[in-house]
Amino acid sequence: MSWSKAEQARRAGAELKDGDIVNLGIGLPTEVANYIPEGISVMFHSENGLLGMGPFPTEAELDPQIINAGKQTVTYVDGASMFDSSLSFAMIRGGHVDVAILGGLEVAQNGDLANWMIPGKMVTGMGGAMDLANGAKKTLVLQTHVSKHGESKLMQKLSLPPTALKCVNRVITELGVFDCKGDHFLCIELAPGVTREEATQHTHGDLRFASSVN
Amino acid sequence: MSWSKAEQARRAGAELKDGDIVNLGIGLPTEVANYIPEGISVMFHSENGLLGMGPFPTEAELDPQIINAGKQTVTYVDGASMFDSSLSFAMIRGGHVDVAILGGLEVAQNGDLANWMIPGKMVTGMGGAMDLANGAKKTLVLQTHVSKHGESKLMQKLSLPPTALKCVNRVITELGVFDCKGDHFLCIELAPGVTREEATQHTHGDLRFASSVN
Amino acid sequence: MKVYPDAKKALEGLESGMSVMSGGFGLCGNPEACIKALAESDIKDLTVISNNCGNAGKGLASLLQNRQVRKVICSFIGGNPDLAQQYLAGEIEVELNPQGTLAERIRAGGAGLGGFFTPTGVGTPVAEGKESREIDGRTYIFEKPLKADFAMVRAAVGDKFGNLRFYRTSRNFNPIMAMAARVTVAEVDKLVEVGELDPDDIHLPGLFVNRIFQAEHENPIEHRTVREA
Amino acid sequence: MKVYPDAKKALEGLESGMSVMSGGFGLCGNPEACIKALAESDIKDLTVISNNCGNAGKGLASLLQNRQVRKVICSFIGGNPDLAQQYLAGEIEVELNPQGTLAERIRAGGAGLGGFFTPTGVGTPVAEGKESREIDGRTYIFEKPLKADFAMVRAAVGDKFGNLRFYRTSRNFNPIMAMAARVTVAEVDKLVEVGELDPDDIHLPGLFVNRIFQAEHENPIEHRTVREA
Repeated sequence: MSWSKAEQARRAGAELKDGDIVNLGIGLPTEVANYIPEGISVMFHSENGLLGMGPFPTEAELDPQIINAGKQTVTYVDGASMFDSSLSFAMIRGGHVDVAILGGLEVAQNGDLANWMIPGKMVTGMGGAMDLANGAKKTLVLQTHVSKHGESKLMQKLSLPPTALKCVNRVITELGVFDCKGDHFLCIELAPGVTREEATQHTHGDLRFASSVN
Repeated sequence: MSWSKAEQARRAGAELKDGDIVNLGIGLPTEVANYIPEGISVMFHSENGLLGMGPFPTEAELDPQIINAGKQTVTYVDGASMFDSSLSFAMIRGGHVDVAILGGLEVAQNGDLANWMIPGKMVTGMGGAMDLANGAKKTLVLQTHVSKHGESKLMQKLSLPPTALKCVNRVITELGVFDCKGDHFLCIELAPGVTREEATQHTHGDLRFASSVN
Repeated sequence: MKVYPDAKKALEGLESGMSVMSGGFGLCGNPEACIKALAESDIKDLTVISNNCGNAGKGLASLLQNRQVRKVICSFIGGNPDLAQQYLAGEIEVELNPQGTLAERIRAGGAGLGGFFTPTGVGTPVAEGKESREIDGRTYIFEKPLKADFAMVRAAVGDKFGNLRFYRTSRNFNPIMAMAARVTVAEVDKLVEVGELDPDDIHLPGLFVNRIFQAEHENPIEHRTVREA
Repeated sequence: MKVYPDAKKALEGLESGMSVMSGGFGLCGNPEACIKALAESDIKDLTVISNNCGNAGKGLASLLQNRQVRKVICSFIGGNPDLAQQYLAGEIEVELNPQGTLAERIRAGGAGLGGFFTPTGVGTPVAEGKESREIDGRTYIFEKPLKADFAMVRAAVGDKFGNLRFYRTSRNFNPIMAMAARVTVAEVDKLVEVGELDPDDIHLPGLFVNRIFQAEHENPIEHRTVREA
């Protein structure tokens, strides 16, 4: 047993606090918007220049000039604002975004993140990922624990080119929740049915467990 | 004979071209706004955050929240815009202001300008003067040719702390119009009744005369 | 949750020895209610970052009169007898910045930059002790970012999320200072509900504002210049 | 005098080998008329500065298909088969910048700065060959300003002095690019008389715009995502 993508997204949503300014990366992180806990209100920042991103539009609401950083058509909520790219990244770099939830290719136990390129494969560019990973007050990574080839993506040291150093606070995988503690990962929660042994076996870095973890 | 203050201001106004963005310093330069040649339209920039400054308001128009950099109440013209201080100085530093007309204490023949402090006297601060002198595409100085004590203010080298180096293109004094040419001043015009000898006598720097000057 | 009843409550946590940015140019666009609340407090040893530090006894000059200010970082100190007197007597530290450098340092602080190179001040006393560098044939000096513990800003309209809209030349340093402080307090002529401002009409997005309250403003005039009708 | 009849006339002076900034994010807020006019010209060897360089054959991708582009400075090249193909074949030079660094370099170019230190890219391939410096306990890398011969930007409303107002997320890189070019050309959905825009409603003051014209815009959608009503 392990978490589904939806359960991973829901678990990430539980990390958010009322009033947080949140930036969601492309892919699975985008799904977190569907799992904001009851009673919590957050504002979504999209780095193309929108604070207060809402859900996808209905056909009637569709406006080609309201998009998110994934170039999807979106809406905006009450209190939203639009601004230029330099102000948008001033927000990010200046520490005004509370939480960035990003996808990952690899995370190292010291918080280094790789999520923008695989040498030898086609490069897509880093877009806003380096600014976000560096700038957000708290960086969460949502990714799979192991690659398709069965190799761990929670590393002692990165094997891929980094996006940013010592930036990741917490990784949420299908196996559980792992904090980057410098010289080890600390597992603070395991998905139902996942054992300590299983998590350890699939983690390349040093893994310790909080006493609260079964 | 020499130019009055008003004639100096009028002569400075004749330097302006249609469409110019113009910043006027405090004091005599402010008067230039009253001497824009017929058929010429310029936009006045005020570094506190106003492009398109108009004349002083009537009593009915008076608005305490519309001021110029001299903190005088002003109006704005059609096409005016208001903005924050960082954008205002991005305009200045980035070379988007065509002409700055500033007051001067001393100008050197290489274009160095001193207009913000006299050591030993009370310092008022440089305000926007250093940015303006450096950033405007063309810097004109309006000042008296000699001090109250009869000392020349058109110098070989500055004696006062500089505002900016090699920034002044042209100085307009009560005696005439003088370009900063590096190793000399070039007089391109003398006020009516002023002789070459008189100008030379009152100029501390090396002074040459354009052939067109009587 | 960001809405506060008044300046005194909104400034809670501001203590002696802290740094405070205060918006405004001369007496235009000043956070008058915050300044008044500070002047009525026993907070002292402040580092004040503001383009001016009051004028003719008004604005931040009230803090000077109360001897609440240890240091001023500004661009212009003319027309301020309180500051002149304390400065000449060596009772207050004054750091003069070119106005554009002051604005850019504040923006850099808010934008998370480590500093920048500017041509302004090259060859002047401002350049003393600073790194000088030639870049693409022009000389620049290095300037560091400015941040503060608190920023006190003033806007015309604000909503309860903190989105602000400024009026005319009251904008000046207010938006950038709001970006550069640990705690930003905004006082607005009119506080409206979230959603009342169109997203394209917001001058400063609300994520930069931590606390907001409505206040009446005197809008004093420094130089009242008028022409015949 | 700033008003031009169409894109072709407004781009006069843009020649082969020059650098061109082009606003827009993906296909949103692109200067569509200018791009079309360029694509119909025989101008080539361009250095294009844009967050993306077209997508899925649209936008700036038309210039790629015509082989008019020598170099691209951008932050993202995904979803652009024309660029991918020419890049992998070594036929085009691509300089990738973190998006925030790209934006800040452009702003620095427009603001007359010599460069800045940013924490973004430290320890990554982006930092290679760049000065690294520790400032107040944090590591930064030095980035230089970006300027261009021409900027092509698109706005919703513009007046004849060049004052611009953008609509929603079509704003993106447009205002800062308008600041950073020798010649800035703005195409607007609606051209109005000077004085029709309130001074507080102007997103980009007109002194940054050299030429302006009205154009119809297609506003293509890259990813059409909708929900049930």
